[in-house]
Amino acid sequence: MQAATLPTPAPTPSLVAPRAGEFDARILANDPVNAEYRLMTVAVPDGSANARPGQFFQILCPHSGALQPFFRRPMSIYRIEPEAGRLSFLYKVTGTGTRTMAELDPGASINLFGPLGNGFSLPKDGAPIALLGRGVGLATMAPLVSHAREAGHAVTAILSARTPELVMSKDEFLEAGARVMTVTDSEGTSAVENVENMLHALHGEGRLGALYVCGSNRLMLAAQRVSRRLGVFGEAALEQQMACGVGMCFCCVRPFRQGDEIVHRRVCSEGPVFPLLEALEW
Amino acid sequence: MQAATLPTPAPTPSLVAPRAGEFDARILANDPVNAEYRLMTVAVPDGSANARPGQFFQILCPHSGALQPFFRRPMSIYRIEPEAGRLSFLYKVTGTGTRTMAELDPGASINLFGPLGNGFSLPKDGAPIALLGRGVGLATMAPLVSHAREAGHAVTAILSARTPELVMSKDEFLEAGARVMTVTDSEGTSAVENVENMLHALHGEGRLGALYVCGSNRLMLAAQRVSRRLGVFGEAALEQQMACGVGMCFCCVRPFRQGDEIVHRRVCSEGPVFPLLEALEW
Amino acid sequence: MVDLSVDCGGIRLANPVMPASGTFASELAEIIALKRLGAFVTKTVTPGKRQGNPTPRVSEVPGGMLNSIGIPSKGVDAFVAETIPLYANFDVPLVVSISADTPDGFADICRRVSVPGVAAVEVNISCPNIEDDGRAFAMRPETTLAVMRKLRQATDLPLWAKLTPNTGEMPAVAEAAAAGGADALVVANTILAMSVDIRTRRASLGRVMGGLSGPAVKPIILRMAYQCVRAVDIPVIGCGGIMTAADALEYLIVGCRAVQVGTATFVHPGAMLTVIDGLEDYCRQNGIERIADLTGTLSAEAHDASLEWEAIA
Amino acid sequence: MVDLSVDCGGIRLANPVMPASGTFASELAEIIALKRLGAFVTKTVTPGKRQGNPTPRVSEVPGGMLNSIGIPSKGVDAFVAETIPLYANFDVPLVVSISADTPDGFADICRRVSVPGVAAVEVNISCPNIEDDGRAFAMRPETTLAVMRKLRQATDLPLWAKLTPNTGEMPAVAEAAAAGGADALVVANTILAMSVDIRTRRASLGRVMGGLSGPAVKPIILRMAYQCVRAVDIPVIGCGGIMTAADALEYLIVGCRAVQVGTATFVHPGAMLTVIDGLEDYCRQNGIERIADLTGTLSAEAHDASLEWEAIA
Ligand SMILES: Cc1cc2nc3c(=O)[nH]c(=O)nc-3n(C[C@H](O)[C@H](O)[C@H](O)COP(=O)(O)OP(=O)(O)OC[C@H]3O[C@@H](n4cnc5c(N)ncnc54)[C@H](O)[C@@H]3O)c2cc1C
Ligand SMILES: Cc1cc2nc3c(=O)[nH]c(=O)nc-3n(C[C@H](O)[C@H](O)[C@H](O)COP(=O)(O)OP(=O)(O)OC[C@H]3O[C@@H](n4cnc5c(N)ncnc54)[C@H](O)[C@@H]3O)c2cc1C
Ligand SMILES: Cc1cc2nc3c(=O)[nH]c(=O)nc-3n(C[C@H](O)[C@H](O)[C@H](O)COP(=O)(O)O)c2cc1C
Ligand SMILES: Cc1cc2nc3c(=O)[nH]c(=O)nc-3n(C[C@H](O)[C@H](O)[C@H](O)COP(=O)(O)O)c2cc1C
Ligand code: FES
Ligand code: FES
Repeated sequence: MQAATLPTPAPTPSLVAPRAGEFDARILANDPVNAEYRLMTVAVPDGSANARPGQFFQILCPHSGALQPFFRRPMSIYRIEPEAGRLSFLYKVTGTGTRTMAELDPGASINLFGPLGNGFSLPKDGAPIALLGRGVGLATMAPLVSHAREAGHAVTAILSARTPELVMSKDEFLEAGARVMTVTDSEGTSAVENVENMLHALHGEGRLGALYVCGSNRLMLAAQRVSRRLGVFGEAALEQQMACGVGMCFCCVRPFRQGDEIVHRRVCSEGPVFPLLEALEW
Repeated sequence: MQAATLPTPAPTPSLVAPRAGEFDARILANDPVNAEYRLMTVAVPDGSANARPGQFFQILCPHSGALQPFFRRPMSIYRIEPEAGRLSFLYKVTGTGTRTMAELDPGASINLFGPLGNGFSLPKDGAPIALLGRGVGLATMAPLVSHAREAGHAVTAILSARTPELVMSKDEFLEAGARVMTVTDSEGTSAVENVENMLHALHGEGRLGALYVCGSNRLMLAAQRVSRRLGVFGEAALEQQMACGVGMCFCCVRPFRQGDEIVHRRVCSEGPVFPLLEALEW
Repeated sequence: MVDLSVDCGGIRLANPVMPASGTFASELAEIIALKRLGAFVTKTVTPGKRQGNPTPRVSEVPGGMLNSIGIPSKGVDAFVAETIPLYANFDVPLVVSISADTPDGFADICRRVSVPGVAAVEVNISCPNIEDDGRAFAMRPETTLAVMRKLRQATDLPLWAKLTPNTGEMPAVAEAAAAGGADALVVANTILAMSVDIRTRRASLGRVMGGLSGPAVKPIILRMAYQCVRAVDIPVIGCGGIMTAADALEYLIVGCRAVQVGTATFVHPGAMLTVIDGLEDYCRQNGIERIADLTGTLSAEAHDASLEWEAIA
Repeated sequence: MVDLSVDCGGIRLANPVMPASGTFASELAEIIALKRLGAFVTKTVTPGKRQGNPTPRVSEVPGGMLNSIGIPSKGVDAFVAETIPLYANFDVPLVVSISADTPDGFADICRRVSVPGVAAVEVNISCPNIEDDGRAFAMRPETTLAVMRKLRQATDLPLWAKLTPNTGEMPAVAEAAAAGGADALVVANTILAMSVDIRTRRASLGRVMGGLSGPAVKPIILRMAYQCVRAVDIPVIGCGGIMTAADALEYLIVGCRAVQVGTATFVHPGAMLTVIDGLEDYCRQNGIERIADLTGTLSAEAHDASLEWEAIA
């Protein structure tokens, strides 16, 4: 496989990275988005809302009855409102931790630790970008839209889901100024071949200056193929179970290609956003 | 010391002992009584309110944040309202468990296990009785008042406390038909000599046919001296830390005099009410 | 209908759930339907009368409890005369737990409890052996083998050896117990532990150190049970921190034939029955016809992270 | 003003609170005021490069966590060149944790980390010794003594021996470590444990078994720390399940000179600082001028139940 020459990326420019901190945040809203997902908005102390797209928080879930959950839960920042001092998390109700999160009412408080990790980098040259996401991946990439728009990039988002009803945040993406395309399993449009074709078409239209992917291994592999073929810069936001969230425990490693070597990198502190072509299949 | 001849007691007659069970009860009220104590009233399923005076429940306290409390907390039944299907507990906010109990709001539910243990026995012959209690001991003896009144016994209650303000439940005792006398540390009336004199006086007036004590080691020793001197039947309700509450774990033992021997008895299943003269100093 | 019955160390159990010694007594009959249990296991009885330890005898700790009850006992004669008959009317196998402080004492009490009405003898060799400096028999393979050989000669009843988690040589001790004639292993007793009341600066137990049980110990005892399963061919009965059916399932999956529930009963008197119901549900939901088939089904497959994280998409 | 400083195993600490090896890294400097810690303890470094274990490497259990990180390491050369200098600007003693799989390998790496900037060497002898069938060095007194003697000859720096709680002979191992030349004991590493995902019937760790840490282990490790305090004259550093100042106080009261905080930092990044503040408050409230005076103040008085229950009246 030929190594593509990629434009060098710059870290997201406009936002000041706040120092990570642990604090109690007041819950402003915590409502269902669909059968599986909820959106929680919290009021945060000065400065903490200045997070970068792609960063995440470690959330201390309330304890349910007995002894669980023990670890914090990593959650990407879905919406960043620095002026209002607000952050939102879009989360899927999955297991012990998220179930207890779902039960919190506005007015209650929740302990957060963050913002953590490294955010997305935008291409230097104002090139148009494309986002490819599925499931929680949408949450991770959502704030990138307005951020990229403000920095002058055109944005196309391809949102993937099982069914059209489960496509989340389409309106949010539109409002933030993205062109949105949806693909779903039920309509038979989410197959990787189709997505690759769509990306090629975008490239043909001059709208694929950089490619960002999150939320699905299959989509990441597809994005890697496209990036490699077309020489397009890209980034992937990855997930892995976490304990410390800040690079101390080495539990969140994933394998990466680094030259000829395969190395482990910590998703929490060296990611969660990584160069697309270095990420290995999970 | 000479062994007194005592009238034989009969188990509390009117109430049917319900089978102990574990269930969730809805909280009807949970209000402060004074700076230290709270009164919790719960709605219980059919039959469970038919508890006997002196019996207790094992309360599963809500978990506070992390890992505590683990054990249930034993609490005497303070008020028994079988027709209304209600029970009340008068509890002192002390440590982990009672602190979490204090935070429960009406409408929440709490898991109870009981009624457990053996209640008080009334003398067969309708003799007048006297109650001697301090602190939580009052909670344990409160339901005995109306129970004894209904069975035709005159009741005198001597309530002991640190200060007059901390004398709890005086009105409840009065309403239930007891003659009430209070002694306090701050007024200098609670010294054991004084209490013994009061009991002797009651005996002189023909009002000490049987003697019940709970909530203080010093008072129990005083009651024993009086009982022994005057040959009056008596019972003491004891406390000890509990795990199982039903006689299986043997953690709640206290020493008792049985003939010439000193034996261990389980407060939960062989008590918490014991023959006054058999209980040894704690 | 799920078949919950299992053959376990010489007896057949209607289901794999029974109480742990010392956390069960006939008093429970007034509270739950005892006849639903796989077996009864009595509190350990000793040759003579014993008062037990000073109070406080229990203390709660995060996720569990400490106890230093100290095996109060009315002695084996009263036990045989009074306790064994209590269980005669239930159609549930009775397992009698015994202990003694010398190998010969152990053999003697074992002989004396081998009476009609008793289905198996559980030997609590986690207790101190005065001929080995007070070290528990099951701390070392040599002392385990020696006491088990004597016990084997003392009875024809099935013998279950209850091991201590305080040893550093669990697999070797398990092998020694099996070699000495055990028909099953109970893994395990409590873990020696302590806690301190920082207000009074006193140990929270009268005896300073005591045994830890409850959810806190489950991952440790589960590991030991798994090590024992791999070390011996006789059935292993898992015992430590089981509060729910999910906990019991972990033990069965790593290879246990049955489980014992202790501390949980103190918190939820009906815990054993809830565990039985939960096991049945799990089998039904997963198409398992006989619970015995679940034993030892721990998958050796590597984790396929791709599939796992994909599930969330 | 409370004097929080302690002399501990050859070095003086501004306060008795430090991180546990493997739960600390320079990254934490961005989050908390590292200069407030009593010491820094690095993640264990091995002679050569290592990748560590397959994922999942952690799993949560009631009251704690399992890990099988497996000591990924960049090797001692890179460690000396890159990691040690990171801590040069802090005025906090640096303790370097090392491990190797043979006694000679241990001595060699010990020599190589004995460089300026390092205040003490913590030897993680809870790791497998390939010359003893993969059993950890600190499982037995003999192997502990042998490796400590080699280590003692390899450095003039203070040597802290980190013991494993998986041994059944903690006091004997502690004595052996002291006899072999340890200046302090760290009690202890994680307890071998496992858990199973009942949906997939797979072990929740990629390596099946791993180390348990967090609140669940505290009563067990506290007991071991107490046993070690009674067995040796060198300082004992308590390490296991400390989440709060109250937990740290238990360790000090039973006789520890200092404590290490591990897992707690994952849940509350500021946990170590909260512990330090809480220790100071406790001393102030209890009229203790030097925290060193608290060490070993466990009361031997019997419980006076009368007083206790009276308190509620
Ligand atoms: C950097 C990052 C950002 C994330 N952002 C989001 C988001 O914005 N919205 C969202 O819904 N989810 C997000 N996830 C996934 C989210 O962390 C998990 O869904 C969540 O931890 C599940 O917790 P639980 O208690 O409900 O599930 P359980 O199954 O009870 O969790 C058990 C353990 O596994 C871990 N775990 C389970 N699933 C995942 C996963 N997919 N990734 C990492 N750890 C996992 C948990 O953290 C916990 O330690 C993110 C994950 C990472 C690593
Ligand atoms: C039969 C019986 C009836 C009781 N009735 C009442 C009552 O009606 N009202 C009331 O206020 N209190 C009563 N008590 C005492 C009550 O159980 C304790 O105050 C309560 O358990 C304290 O729990 P905590 O979590 O607040 O304290 P913590 O100090 O956190 O408790 C720690 C442990 O000690 C035990 N413990 C602490 N104090 C006592 C005590 N005095 N007796 C027994 N165990 C104790 C707890 O149950 C727990 O296991 C009764 C005790 C018994 C045995
Ligand atoms: C209060 C109490 C008393 C116990 N008594 C005994 C005993 O007499 N004999 C015995 O073999 N084990 C005894 N045990 C240990 C239990 O049988 C069991 O091995 C241990 O508690 C672990 O299981 P658990 O976590 O389910 O409680 C006792 C445990 C407790 C908590
Ligand atoms: C993720 C993780 C990694 C660890 N790595 C090491 C290590 O490299 N060397 C070591 O000696 N101990 C290591 N430990 C053990 C800790 O230092 C400590 O002994 C143990 O976690 C108990 O303390 P705790 O309950 O406060 O976490 C590790 C523990 C955890 C949780
Ligand atoms: S979660 Fe600890 S290193 Fe990433
Ligand atoms: S509390 Fe278990 S025997 Fe009384």
